Amino acid sequence: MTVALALEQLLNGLQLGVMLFLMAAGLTLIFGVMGLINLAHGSLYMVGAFACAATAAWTGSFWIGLVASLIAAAAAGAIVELVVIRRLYDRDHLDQVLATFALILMFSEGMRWLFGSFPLYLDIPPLLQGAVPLPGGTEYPVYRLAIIAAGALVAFGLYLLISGTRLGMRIRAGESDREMIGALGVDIRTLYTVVFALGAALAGFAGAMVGAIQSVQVGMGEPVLILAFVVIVIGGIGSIKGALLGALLVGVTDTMGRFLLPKLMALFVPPAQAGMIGGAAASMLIYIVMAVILAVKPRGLFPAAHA
Amino acid sequence: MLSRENLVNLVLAATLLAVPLAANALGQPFYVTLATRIAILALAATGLNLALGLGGLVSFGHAAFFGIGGYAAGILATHGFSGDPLIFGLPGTNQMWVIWIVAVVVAGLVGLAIGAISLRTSGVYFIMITLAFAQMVYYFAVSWPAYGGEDGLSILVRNQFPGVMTMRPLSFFLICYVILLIGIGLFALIRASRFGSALQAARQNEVRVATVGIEPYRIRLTGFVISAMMTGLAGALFADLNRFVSPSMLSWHMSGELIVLIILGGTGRLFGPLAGAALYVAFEYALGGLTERWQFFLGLILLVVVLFARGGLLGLLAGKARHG
Amino acid sequence: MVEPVLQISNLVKNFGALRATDGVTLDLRPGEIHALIGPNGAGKSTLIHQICGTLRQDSGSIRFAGEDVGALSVAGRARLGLGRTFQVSSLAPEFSALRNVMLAVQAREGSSFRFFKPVMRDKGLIDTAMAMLERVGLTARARIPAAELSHGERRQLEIAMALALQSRAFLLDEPMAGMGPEGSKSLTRFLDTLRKEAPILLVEHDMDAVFALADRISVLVYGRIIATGTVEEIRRDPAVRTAYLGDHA
Amino acid sequence: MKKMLAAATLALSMSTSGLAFAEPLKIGMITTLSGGGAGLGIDTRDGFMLAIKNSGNKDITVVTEDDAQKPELAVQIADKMIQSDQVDILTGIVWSNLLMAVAPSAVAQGKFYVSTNAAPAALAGANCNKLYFNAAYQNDNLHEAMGEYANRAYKKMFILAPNYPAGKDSLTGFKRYYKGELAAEVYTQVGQTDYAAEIAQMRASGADGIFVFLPGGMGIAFMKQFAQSGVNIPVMGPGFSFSQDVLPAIGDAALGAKASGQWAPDFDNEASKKFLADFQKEYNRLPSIYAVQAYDAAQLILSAAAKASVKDADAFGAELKKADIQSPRGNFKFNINQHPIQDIYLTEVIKKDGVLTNKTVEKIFTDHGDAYAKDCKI
Repeated sequence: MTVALALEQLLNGLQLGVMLFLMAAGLTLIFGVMGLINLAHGSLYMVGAFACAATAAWTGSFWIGLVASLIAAAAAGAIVELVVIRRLYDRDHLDQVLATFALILMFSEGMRWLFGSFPLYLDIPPLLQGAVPLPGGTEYPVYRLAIIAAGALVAFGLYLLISGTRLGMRIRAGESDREMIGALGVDIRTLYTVVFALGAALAGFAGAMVGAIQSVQVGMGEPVLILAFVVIVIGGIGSIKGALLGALLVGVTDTMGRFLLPKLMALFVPPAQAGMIGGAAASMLIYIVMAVILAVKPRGLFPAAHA
Repeated sequence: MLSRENLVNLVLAATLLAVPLAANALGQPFYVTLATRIAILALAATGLNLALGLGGLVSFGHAAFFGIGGYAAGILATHGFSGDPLIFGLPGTNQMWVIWIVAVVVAGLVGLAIGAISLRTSGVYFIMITLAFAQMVYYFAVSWPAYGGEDGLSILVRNQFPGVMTMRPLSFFLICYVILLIGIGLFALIRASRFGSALQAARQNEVRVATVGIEPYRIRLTGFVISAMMTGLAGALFADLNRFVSPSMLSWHMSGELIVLIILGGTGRLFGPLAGAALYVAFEYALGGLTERWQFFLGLILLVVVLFARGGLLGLLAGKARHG
Repeated sequence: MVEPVLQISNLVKNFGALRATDGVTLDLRPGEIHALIGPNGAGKSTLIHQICGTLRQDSGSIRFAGEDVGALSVAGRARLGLGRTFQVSSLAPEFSALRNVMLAVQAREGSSFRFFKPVMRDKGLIDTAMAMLERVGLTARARIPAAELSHGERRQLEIAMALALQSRAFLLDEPMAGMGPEGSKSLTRFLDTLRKEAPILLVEHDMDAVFALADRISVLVYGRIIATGTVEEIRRDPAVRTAYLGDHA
Repeated sequence: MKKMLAAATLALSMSTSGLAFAEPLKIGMITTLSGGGAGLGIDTRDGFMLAIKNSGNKDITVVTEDDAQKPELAVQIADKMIQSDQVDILTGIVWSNLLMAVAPSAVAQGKFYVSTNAAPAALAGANCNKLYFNAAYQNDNLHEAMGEYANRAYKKMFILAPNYPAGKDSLTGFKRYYKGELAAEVYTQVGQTDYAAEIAQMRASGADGIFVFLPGGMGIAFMKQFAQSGVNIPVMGPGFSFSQDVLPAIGDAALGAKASGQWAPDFDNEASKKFLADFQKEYNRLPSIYAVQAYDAAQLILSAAAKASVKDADAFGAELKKADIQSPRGNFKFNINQHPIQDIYLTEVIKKDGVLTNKTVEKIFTDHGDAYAKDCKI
């Protein structure tokens, strides 16, 4: 194993982490402000990817598609919030789980209704095609670097939004005391819709970005959703900082596990078996990490004040 | 004088028995199979209802126990068929009652391990950590080659029960039906017992329970383990019904479905899981025959139930739940 | 001298930079009512949490019934005989008053791991619980869910539960709060009889009740006990007057 | 001359299957029509129904239901079709794990199962059954072909598949024929969507060729990511990695990829041309390999039903086994384990009239069976 390979894998872990952060940030924001557990977040990711792919196919521009993904996901989020989600705030988590589980079924089948059963085509924009050299002599895809950059920008933007704007102030107020912001004279219903749409837009953005290097298909949001939940639970539900660190931890652990565990196994058993056992262990690794963290810190690494 | 809820319960139990008997007499064995499926899912959900309905423990990982029960049946039957020893030179078996004991014990042990860690957390964390444990078991089953991995494990001949022709749909249904009734009876007993009181009180007010000197953790862990055992038993029956077990029994969709059954029927209600399972299987069957888009309409129906029919089917038929 | 039932020594609890409990030493002797008073934010709740076990102290010790209970859980302390009521009453809301008390009775009997005998057919359990309800005057309301009881009735129910535990000490957190003048008076009379059962650590804002009941009073201000003594001693204590009673007088 | 003869026999076979059957025939099709894998199921159904429609036969009913890619649901539907709809033949399942849930118990109940795709090793060897036919291939075949092809051109291969039975069968099949050096043998998670870690290993491995078996969305994700990685090692895989259902979604990243297949749209035989034209006319898209397999499955059933009653299992099975059809694949007959013996070709992804499709390059195997048939005692 060379240093260059290790560096490349670290970047891969970082990129996966950044992508997970985009998902997890929305989830944790929605939980932090509204106390809502939203299983349908992965569906909004899917909406973003489909909107981007369809628009890009129609206009020929990935960038217009990217904008469309933000708009479509935010709109879908706002509609879902208005029609369904706002009836769930004062319900227990059980009802929320079930209602958003039902939404997953509807979204998946609905998208197939609209776009057909075959995966859609979405390619990387020309500007971000190809690879650049890395120190150590290997190359790295420009697009993955762009995802890392975009994720870092979003994280920074969220930080500015929450620490420096009126909306951010209301979000913080909502996180610490839900009754209080009502007393502050903030229209809480609008605030909730806006926050939900914001979280949805983040998910849609992630879906569009990732859709360009993955398969844009029905059900694409579910594996990511579960990983995003792992992230926010590790980070501490409701904490954006926790989501960021949790996402990076999960991204790097998962990538490094897939890379190193089979090699580790190969020291003990023949290569073919090492691949299988190592692969099996790698696929369970992040769940093991999560269980260990929660066993030691039952409310995650950065427990939010009220949750 | 029967209360309205007991009357509804009685009608439900009688219908579940009458429909397959009639279907069998009319030469429609498929409806017997469908009823068997309902009975088994109802048993699995009754198990979950112990943790979720009585204890307020929203486990999003009960598919793990369901699948473990299923694999207990599949693995024992495979070894019983091939004659290869299992572990420590122990043979496999095709005797259902042995399989049931193994399924219950293994599911209970895994439940103890998962519960011991998960119950340190609460609320959303509990939901998510149980999900994570189930995913762990799921990925293990998918990638472990010995018992079929993703392809699953076929049980070539349905396992045996002394004095019963288990291959006949009606006979197997009756086995499942009796076990379901025992399961529901056990649920009723536990709910009314001292343990049940403590478990329900821990859901309503954890601090209160601790303040009278009962450790909520131990009560919940015990409840969780019993719940896992019952769901595990249902898993073993499910494997025998399908004569097949695969990781999809362990998937998070399965966990979600078990929760759906409970809410559809009425959370914490004695016959809620049965009502929910009957409704769910009926929807699935009827919609699946009507349209390719059945999952969309299933989602829609679930959503309407959660938003507008709180208390589920039993809430609708028998009114609000009462506690003594 | 008789050994105190509850002995708290040099208890310290910090929240970040804030020292919420600052070297508190306090005891509760057999047969007495010891009142703990102090202005809002003095750290009374934090102290109660540490005595009950919901919070762990940073340093110092808590001995109860002859044992060091500093590391025990809430339930563990309750099993030793620490009976408690809450500032905002804490009950199993869906259960009837009777079943709430029955829960306490079964806990005292140490038998919550019985799975098959229905509690509502357990005559011993019901009779004991009914006796407790009778003592607090709730017999007629036994079958009403706790959530539907009035504020005062919930208070009484909590006391019935503490009684059912056959507590060796009662820790009553503002029992008078929210009670009307009539309710306060009858509760005061009741607590006066309760001291025969076991000593009471009474945290209370209602000074009339405190002065009527307490054998001793401790005053907590900014996490410290600034004075402990009889009613008369406390009334005269200049530090108390400036720090606390001055606000009211 | 030869072509004309083929056309004539085709016409003949069409007309025989157009005749009324001795006995009405009821077929149950269980396939995936919802969720992420629906594309394959839809092609399966459409290919199958095309053959039924072309036959013009009125004595045949096909009931179709969606399994949502869930084994439990597939079992329930199978039970219903057998017990309630009283079908004679089951078909249509795409995935090995669903097939394993349905087929063994269906044949145990005396029903025929004709597989349109899934072909796990477990049903091809000692556990073969005289009521179970596979019209597609045996799972290992296409991988074996790539192993054979890799021998000709490459010395050090990096091979990769998902960590599940079909993935293991795949790499086992590849290694059965590939004699060169292995740079690495990697198993990925089922449903994995990001292959950066694996691509990095490929780059560092010093391999001169890469074989991947990643069906559906996994393959789409891999190919797109691989194209961006700057790694210049030829990629090859079994046909379904670059079949018509996924090619549009992969896009130009697939260009030049080599694959093995028993059929490609450019096959130069009458049956293939007719099939291609009919399919495009009926559904307005290019058929995938799944559609061809299902089309042949339907042809096989029609050919047998024209000569024997399905109620007479021995006779019907014997007719099925004759494989008296004109397959778009060309040569087609059944092995003793009732899996195909057929030619397997090397194909390459090209762009034709702006549409990505597969072009035949060369023949890798002639009359290729499978490694398990010798264990089958029928």
